[in-house]
Order: sequence, then C-alpha cells, then structure tokens
Amino acid sequence: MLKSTLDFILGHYAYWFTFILLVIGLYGMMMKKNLVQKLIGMTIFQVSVIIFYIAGASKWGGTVPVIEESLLHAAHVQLPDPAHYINPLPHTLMLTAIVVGVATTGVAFALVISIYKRYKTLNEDALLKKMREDKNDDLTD
Amino acid sequence: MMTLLIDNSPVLIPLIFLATALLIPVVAAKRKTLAWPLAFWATIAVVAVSIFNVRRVICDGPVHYRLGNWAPPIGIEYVLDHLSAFVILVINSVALLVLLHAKKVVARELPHKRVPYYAAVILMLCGFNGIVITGDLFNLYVFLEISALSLYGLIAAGEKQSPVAAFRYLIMGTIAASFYLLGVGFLYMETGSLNMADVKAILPTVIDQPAILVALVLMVLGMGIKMALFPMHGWLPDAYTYAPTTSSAIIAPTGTKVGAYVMLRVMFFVFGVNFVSKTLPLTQIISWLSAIAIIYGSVLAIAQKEMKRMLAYSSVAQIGYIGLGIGLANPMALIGALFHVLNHAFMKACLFLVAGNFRYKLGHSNVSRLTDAVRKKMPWTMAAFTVAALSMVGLPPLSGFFSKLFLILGAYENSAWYFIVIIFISSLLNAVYFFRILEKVYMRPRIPVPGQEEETDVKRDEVSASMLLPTLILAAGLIIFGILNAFIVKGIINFMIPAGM
Amino acid sequence: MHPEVEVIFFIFLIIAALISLNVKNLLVAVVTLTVFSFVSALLYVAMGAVDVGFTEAVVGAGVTGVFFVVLIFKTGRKSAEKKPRFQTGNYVVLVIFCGLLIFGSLSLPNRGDLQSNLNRETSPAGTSNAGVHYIKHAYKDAHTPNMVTVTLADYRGYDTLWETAVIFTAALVCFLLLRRTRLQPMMDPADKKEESAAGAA
Amino acid sequence: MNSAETYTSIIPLLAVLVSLIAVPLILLSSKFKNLRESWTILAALIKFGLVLSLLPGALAGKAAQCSVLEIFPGIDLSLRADPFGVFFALIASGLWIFTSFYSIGYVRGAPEKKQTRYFASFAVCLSATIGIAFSANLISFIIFYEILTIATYPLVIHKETKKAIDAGRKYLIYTLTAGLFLIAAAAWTYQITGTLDFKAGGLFGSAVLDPRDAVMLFLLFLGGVGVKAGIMPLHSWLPSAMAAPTPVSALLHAVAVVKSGVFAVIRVVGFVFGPTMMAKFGLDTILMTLAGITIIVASLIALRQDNLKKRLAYSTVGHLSYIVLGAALLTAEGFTGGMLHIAFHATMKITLFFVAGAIYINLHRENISQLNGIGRVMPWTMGAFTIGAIGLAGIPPINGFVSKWYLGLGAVQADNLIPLGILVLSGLLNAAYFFPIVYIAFFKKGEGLEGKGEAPLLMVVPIVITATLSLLFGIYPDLFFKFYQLAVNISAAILGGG
Repeated sequence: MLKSTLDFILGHYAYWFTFILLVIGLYGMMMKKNLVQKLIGMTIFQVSVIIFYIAGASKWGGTVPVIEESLLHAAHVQLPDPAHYINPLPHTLMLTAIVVGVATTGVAFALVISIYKRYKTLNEDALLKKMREDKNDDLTD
Repeated sequence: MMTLLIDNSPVLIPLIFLATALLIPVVAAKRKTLAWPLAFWATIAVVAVSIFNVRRVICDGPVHYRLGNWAPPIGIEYVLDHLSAFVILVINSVALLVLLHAKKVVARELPHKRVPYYAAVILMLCGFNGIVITGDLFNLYVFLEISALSLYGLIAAGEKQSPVAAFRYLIMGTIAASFYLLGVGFLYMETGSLNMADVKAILPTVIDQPAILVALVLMVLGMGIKMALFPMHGWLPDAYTYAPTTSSAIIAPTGTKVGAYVMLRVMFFVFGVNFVSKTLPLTQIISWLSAIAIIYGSVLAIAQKEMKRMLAYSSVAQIGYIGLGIGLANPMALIGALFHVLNHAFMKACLFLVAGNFRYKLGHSNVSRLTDAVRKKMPWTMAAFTVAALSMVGLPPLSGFFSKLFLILGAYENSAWYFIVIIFISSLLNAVYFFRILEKVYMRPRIPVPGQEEETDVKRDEVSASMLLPTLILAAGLIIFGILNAFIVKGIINFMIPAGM
Repeated sequence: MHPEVEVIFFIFLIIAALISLNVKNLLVAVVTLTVFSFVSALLYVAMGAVDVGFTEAVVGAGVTGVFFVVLIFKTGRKSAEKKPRFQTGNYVVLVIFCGLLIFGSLSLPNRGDLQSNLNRETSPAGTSNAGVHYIKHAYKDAHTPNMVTVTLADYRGYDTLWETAVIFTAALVCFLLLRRTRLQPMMDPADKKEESAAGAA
Repeated sequence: MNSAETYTSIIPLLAVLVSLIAVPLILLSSKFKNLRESWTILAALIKFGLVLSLLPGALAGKAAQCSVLEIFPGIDLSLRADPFGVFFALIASGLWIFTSFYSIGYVRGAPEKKQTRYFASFAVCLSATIGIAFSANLISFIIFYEILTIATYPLVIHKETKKAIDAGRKYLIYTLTAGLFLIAAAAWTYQITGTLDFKAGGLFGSAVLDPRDAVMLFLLFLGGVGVKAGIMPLHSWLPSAMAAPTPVSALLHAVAVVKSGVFAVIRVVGFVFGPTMMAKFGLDTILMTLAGITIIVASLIALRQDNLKKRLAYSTVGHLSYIVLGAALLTAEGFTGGMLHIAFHATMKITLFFVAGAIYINLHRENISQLNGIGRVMPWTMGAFTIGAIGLAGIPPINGFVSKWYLGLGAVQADNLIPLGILVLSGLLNAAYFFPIVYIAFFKKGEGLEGKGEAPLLMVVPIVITATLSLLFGIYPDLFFKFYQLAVNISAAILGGG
C-alpha cells in the first residue's frame, strides 16, 4: 500500500510542479497589465507545457534516446530494447514546440514595438483608454 | 506526371500554398505588382485541386494519404474525407473571391506592404488547409500556429489601433493553442498515439479516466477561443474592426470556421458522439453557450454604428448557430451547422466586401452616414448587400433560411424548444439591424440634415468589375445554395454525420 | 530519472517565474526569465531530453533573452503598474484550472510505467506504438544513432517542414509589421479632390 | 375525390413565373412608361389565361402537379393546382388585371414617384400569391409566403413618408415574426409526420399527437397564418398599412396578402390538421372564439373611424374572420361559405378600395365627413360603392349575401347558434358603418365640388366592372368560373378525407 502510494507520488509529482508553473504563467498572461510582463508570462506558460511532455516521456533507468556506440553493431542484428531508452517522440514534438514558441514571441515583440511607437505606453488599461479616444472611433450610438 | 498529381492531391494544397508563400518575397521583391498575381493564381490552382478532391471523395470515398510512406501511427497521415474536403473547398473558394476583390483594395490601403501582406495571406490559408486536412493531432498544432501567426500580422497591418487588437488576440490565441497542446499531451499519455483514427480506436479502453475528460475539456476550450465562442469571443470585435479591409473580409469567413471544424473533428471523430453528448454534458454546455452567443452578438450588433464592427458582432452570433448545431449533437442539427459553415462563409465575405466597397468609394463604412445616394451611386453593391442581409435574416429561398430550418428541426429532435425561441429572437434582431441599413439606403432621408445639401443628382459611381464581381458572385452563391441545398446536403453533408449520432 | 535533482530544479523554476513576473524593473525580470529558461533546459537534460535541452538553451534562453533585452531598450524599463486590484474572479479561474489539471493527472500512468499505453509496444486496439517503434527501428531505418533526429527528419519529417514554415511566417509577419508605412485611407484620391472642390465652392 | 387525381403539367409553374419574368422587363423599360405598363397588363392577362386553363381540370377533381426541384432533402419545391388552389389563383389573377388598369390611372393621376419599383414589386407579389395558391407542401408554401412578405414591403412604404415608414416597420415586425412561427410549426409537423404535403382531410394520418402538443402546434400555425389573416389580436398592422397607395391597399389588403392569410387558415384547418383532428382536440373552438371576437370588435372599431380607408381596413379585418369562422365550423356548408366569401369579399372590397382611391385622386379627400354630396359628382363611382356596401352588409342580391347564407347554413349544420348570432349582428354593424356613407354621398349637399366630375376613365371602368361582378355573382354564383361548384367540391374533399 505504502509502496504503491509512494510510486504514485514519484510517478506524478513532476506533473504537479508543472501545473503550478502553468498557473503562474497563465496568471502573468491574464492579470499583468504591462505587455512585456504578459509576454514573460507567456514564455513561462509555453515552457511548462514543454516540461509536461518531457516529464511524461522519461522512464526509470531509461537513457537518452541515442543508441550507444558499443551497441551500434548489435543494433543491426538485434532491435534495441524499448525499456532501455526514453521515448523519443515527445522530444521531437517539443523541439518543434520550442521553435513555434519562439516564433510566437518574435511576432509578439514586433507587435509590442509597433504598439509602443503609436501609443508610447505598454500598459493595457492605458492602451484601451487611448484606443477608444481615437477620433475616428465613434463606433456605437 | 498527371497520375503523380492525382495521387498526391491531398497534400498538394498546403504545398502549393507554401511554395507560393516562399516565392512571393523572392519574385516580387523587385516588382511589387507581381505579388497579387502569384497569390491569386496559386489560389485558383488550389481551388481546382479542392474541387477535384471533393469529386474524388464523393466518387471513391475517403482518402488516407501517408506522408513519407509510414503507416499511420508511425508517420503522419492526411485524411481527405467528406468533411475535410468540403471545408477546404469552402475556405479556398471564399478566399479566392476575396483575393480577387483585394487587388485594388490592398494596392490602395497598403501600397508598400503588398509583398509581405500577400505572402501572409497565403500562409494563413496554408495553415487553415493544413489544419483541416491533417489526421495527426500534433501536426494540427503546427498548422494552427502557422495560421495564427499570419493572422496576427494580417490584423496588425490595419488602422492605428490594430496592433493592440492583434496583441490581445495573440495572448488569447497562444492560450488557446497551448490548451490544445496540453490536451493533446494528456491524450497522448493515456493512449500513446497522436493519430486521430488510432486515438479513436484506443480511447474506448481508457475512456473512463479523468485524464481523457480533462484532455477533452482543454481541447474544446482551446478551440472555443479560436472560434470565438461566447464567452471567449473577446478578441474578435476589435480584431475585425481595426484590421485592413481585406484582412477582415478573408478572416471572418474562414478563421472561425476552422476553429469550429477542429472542435467538431475532435469531439465527434476522436472522442466519439456517445462520450461527448451522453457520458458528459459537454454538448449541452456548448449549446447553451452558443444560445447566449446568438442573443448577445445580435443585440450588440444593433448598437454598432461602424459596419465592420456590426458585422464582427454578428459573427459572434452566427458562430453561435454553428456551435448550437454542434451542441445539439443530432444529425439534423449537425447538417444545419455544416450548411451554416458554408452559408456564413459566403454571407460574411459578401457583407465585408460590401463594407470594403463603401470604404473604397465613400471613404467610410459608417452606418449612420449612409443615405439613399449610396444606392444611386452603387446599385449593384447594394443589391448584393440586400441579398446577403435577407439571407442573414433567414428568408427563403436564400440559404440562410435553410440552415436555420435544419437547426430548428435538430432542436425539435432534442425537444429543445427554447433554442427555437432563441433562433427566432435572433432572426428578428438580425432583421432590425439589417433593415435599418436597407431603410436608410433605399429611402429618401426623412429629415434633411442641415448643412448637408440634398444630393439631387448623384451619378452612378460603382466600384470596378474586379471588386464588384466577387461581391456579386458571393451574393448569387447564397441564392444558389438556398435553392440547391438538398443537393448539397444529400451529395456531401449527409456523409459527414459521425458514427453513433 | 533523478527525483531529487528534478525537485530542486522545479522549486528553482517556480521561484524564478514568480520573481520574473513580479519585479518592477523589467530588465531584472528579463534576466530572471533567462535564468528560468536555462534551468528549464537543465531540467530537460535531467529528464533525458538532451536535444530539447540544447535547443531550449540556445533558442529559448539565448535568442529570446536577447530579444527581450532589445525590446526593453526600445520601449521602457519600468513596468508602471499601479497596485492592481485583487481580481477574485481571475484567481478563481486559475484555481479551477489548476484543480482540473491535477484531477486529470491523477489517472495518468506513473511516469516510466512500461505497461502504460504510452510505452507498450502495441496498443489495446492492436496498432503499434509510434514511440516504441522509433526506438526499435530508428537505427535500422535510417542508420543514425540519435532516434530524435531520425524521428524529426524522417518519421515525422512533415512536422519539421511546417516548423520551418512557422519560422518563415514569423519572419514575414515581423517584416510586415515593422515597415514604417501605415494603412492608407481608402478613399479614391480623385473622389477626394472632387469633394474638397465641392466644399470650397 | 378523396385524394385528387394528379397529372403532370407545367402550367402551374408558368402561372407563377409569368409575372416574375415580367419583373426584369419592367425594370428594363423604366424609361418608357407605356411599354412598362404594357408588360404588366400582358403578364396579368397571360397569368389569368393560364390559371383559367386549369379550371376544367379542377372542376373534374384533377390536380395539375409540377415538381420543380428538391428544395429540402426529401421535399420538393412542388406546385400542385388542386381545386382549392385554382379557386384562389383565379380570384387573385383575375383581380390583378383590374388592379393593373386602375393602378396605371392612379399612379399617373397622383403622380407617384418610383413607379417602376411599384410595378415591379406588384408583379413579384402576384407571383408569390399564385405560388401560395399552388404550393403542394408547407415548405413551398413558406417560401412563397415569405417572398410575398418582402415584396409587399416596398409597396407599403411606397410614399416614404414617416407614417409610411413606420407602417412598413410594423408590417415587417408582424409578418416576419409570423413567418418564424410558421417555420417552427412546419418543422414540428415534419418532426412528427415526416411529410409536409398538403392533403385534403389532414396530413397527420395515423400520427399520434399529445393533446397539449396539438394545441401548441395549432397555436403556432395560427400565429403564422393569423397575422396575414388579420385575426385579432394580430391584426393591428393592417390599418396602419393603409398608408400605402390605394391600389396597393386594394389588391394586397383586400385580395393578395390578407386572402393569402385566410387561404392559409383553410389550408391549415382542412389540409394539415383536418376536420377530425380539429374536432378531437377542440381546436375548432379556439378558432371560432377568436374569429367571433374579431368580427364583432373589428366592426365596432370600424364604426368609429372617420378615415375612409381605415374604416374599410377594419371592415376587412372583420370580414376575413367570416372566412375563418366558416372554416372553424367544420361543416360542408361552412367551408363552402368561407371559400365563397374569399372570392366574393374580394370583388366587393376591391370595389370599395377603388372608390376610396378614386375619391382621393379626384378630390383629395380621405375622410368620411368630407364626402357630403359627392355622389352627385361621381355617380358611377358612388353607385359602385353602394353595391359593395349592400353586399358587405349581406343583403341580396349582391354576392355577399350568398356567402353569408352558406355560412349561416354551416352554423345551423354544426348545430351551433352562436356563430349565427354573430353573423346577424355583424351584418347590422356593417350596415351601420357603410350606409351613412352612401346616405351623405347622395343626399347631403356638398361643398367645393363645383366643376368636378368623375375620376379618370382608367379608374372608373375597373370600379364599375368589379361592382357589376359583385352583382352578377350575387344573382348567379356559378357564373363564369363556377366558384360555387368548386367550393362545394373542395369542402366535400376536406370532409371526405377526414
């Protein structure tokens, strides 16, 4: 009983830490008013999603998914043992996800710069106020 | 050569777009005028392929295309079934018409940015098509980001306020995409697969796990944001209002539909009808949210003066119709939702093009400043507007009527009379905000405005053919789809009903 | 897996994230964020994802960090944030979100459980598991010892293709946004002339 | 003739399309007035001829059917000229000819602006009306019904005054809402039965219906068709819509729109629910109560109107409910009387509206208190008015008497004396609000009438003809078109099929 509980905690604690990070990131995106801080929150958020995948891929006693030099010849005749290597698929996915995340951040930077050029502020509340004040903005009756 | 093209027709669409997007900056760097023809002809090619694909699916049934020749769970698979072929054709044909209209608009609005602008449009379409055609959950995420990034750019190229709107959309969009990715993560850890069909096959063995539920909720939330389902629509009105004319005209009909498509695909084709509507009350929640969206969007649309903003809120309402059809989860309602995907794409594109024509000739698209001079100036534009408006109100034999009829039948099937009431109220609200414009334009001003002398002889000053033609084709489409709805429904939409519904 | 190392890294990450979000000086925030990225890279390595760790260190921490610094120099260093109101609604949403995730995680298989669907050779539906397939066949299929590379370049090569497209898109959009010119008014110049002439008369 | 024998024919479709084809021709020849008007006249004549050619078949109990295309999965856009449809189409298309001539006189005399739009909308309206008459199922019916709504709107707001625009809005709100009710009702019916084809005696067949659902469904239908039929409390758009030019009021509010409404009521009662179901769930009582109240209240309101067109409008509201009442009786004579009243009320009321228009064009007078002595100036016009008034009061030898007689017989047949009482009372009230007009027109001395004569010939001739028709039908109801024969056949079919 105790062992299974311990196993369960050992098998899940990484997820829970990840979720805390996720919530911190989401908090930054939702509640911070400064656009740069929002982006910091976004970065944290994206990193935590990546951690989630990587954590799920790992195995007890598994090694990095690269076949050791010494086993290379054997690999021709005998297929590698799956239990011995960490699942490479999530790693591949996350390589893509990192790049996608950085691309998003890049676009966000471009947006922030053009916002700053136009409004000279990065505070969301101030921005919304200024947006509504713009002269051609008589939108509602 | 021909057989090669035919065999690879599913993958051809994203690849043509990608190649074009790469070509545009290279070829058009020196001669900016080349950007539009490249984009336009690529879209024509894609529409041709889409038509061929629809034909292929109708004749031969669904096509599973293996990329790199790896069998599905190992490699990535593209699936061309009735649903994806249909949605792709809708997206691309609307995009083609809007692009035809765009030539003059973009040349005037964004003369120095034409090259990156058209490349971004093409990339966005590439992303949309990829989302629809892929059969792999992670591949979908990548396409989602391609389309999202280009969307941010297309919106932010607009008026002074547009980058702020785009930034807010970016934050929401990233949350949405990350939710989706997180959901895929949960699903992957439970099933060990990323292929939609494979996941569907494995799911019954683990369906009672909370992780599956959470995966579903996360994915639906993410797509709810992307399709601007109430109350996650906050990004939409500003984005559509401040974006350049062509951007809103091309995003409004296509973008949210893709979100709706993914939601539908994930819910009914991955998790299964039984799970989402019987085991969980998820579809009920979606239908109620959609019902609120329908009323909320229609009411706010009435309060708007600026036509683009009015159309944006009306989009929120119309997405509600699609959501309602998904949420009712029975064949009739789903047919209604899918038929409305087609209708709404054409209606919204037409209306946004009309707004563009107004801006082009009048310099504004402010509803309160329209007079009967507009009709004399632009009779054909107004005719298109009238058709689209009547279709939005839902008058037969225009297509908007039939999607509503299907939805009503679907609501009866679930004995959900309250949704019928909601559809009615929204039809009347639609009538209010469209007839308000029609009245203004087709009648003399009731009280002469002081200082603004009566324009007694207004000359006809219609927009040029390249702008008028797509507007009229879209309007004609509404009449044709209305009259031929039975053929469309029986020919293709009927085959999209998922198993178990 | 080394739980003790991972826990330390995690705690470090949480602290870094909180600091980075809550300091007033944005430059400090960005430096902390870079630290956060590096630590996360280390965490990936600790979890056995060497390639991901390298990429994160270079792209995540390096490139993003530099971008952030440039951005701050171009805009402003201080976050002029007033004392925010305590937004109960938002906190409730966050708590619900966290609760939902934890609830979902309870049924996830233990990490490294070889019997879970994630690591089994064939799924309950009888299809083969992609991850396991890659481990077993990567070298045979592609003669490259690194399975991640093989997956990236071969099995799931189309992900990588579109990943490049994402970068291209981002570059293009930045180009689109950062050009000086703004949206031009749509009114026909000829029409406008006419209108002003009418106004003058 | 339980289920009318059907033969394929393209004539119903042609009859609908004729005036639709005329629309682009009218629009194209907007610069040449005479050419434009001749299109209208030509279309009206051809249309009437086509409908007339269907009459022999209808009398023999055959129905010409023409399926155009599948408009909804499993349901065709289908036109079927059954006897009842032919009956209604005959009235509408026949009176369109007179109205066309009269309109030409009216709009040129006024003179109205935007005449092209006027004639084009008119033609669309007629297409829709014939479409309503020939619709073989509810979906086709709804389509034409909504087209009629939209095509009438430009006519209602034709004058573009504030009053007209407000009336137009009111009209749209009422009719669009009604359209939605009808859609809901049709969808529900489809849900229950899987078919929407009209069938004499009811289309529900063996479908089992919960009593509460039956009442709900019936009320939905009634909400849908009751607005155009002017059943109280859904009538109030009708008097407001009198802001339209008089020929519009005449044709649309005495013939096309409101008659489409009562036509639809009979369709619903006789061809959707059927007499058996109506009686089983007590739906006839609901209908009869509403109709009875409408007849009395509308007549009382009419008494107090000084504006001639308003008085006519309320009189219309009352008379429409005669027809509804006839249907609600669920007896052969009742149906016959109701149907005859569709035809006969049309000839009488159109005469009265024509007269009102002629007075307006000629003397620019709209109020009854200003009509002193005009009978001496416009003897033909006011003579026609007298005939109409006598008929509406139900006095022989005008045709109004005939239909009312059968309504009365129907009430007796149903063994229900309350409707009979209502009919008698309403006859008295009719006399009370029409005869004073006749009296002051002929026997009081008027002012400012020096040098005035009859209205233009294009207006007087249609007036005289419609009045003569009312008289002739009163003497011999089966004249020309065998309205009586048709009506009897149809009621037999409805009751026999149930």
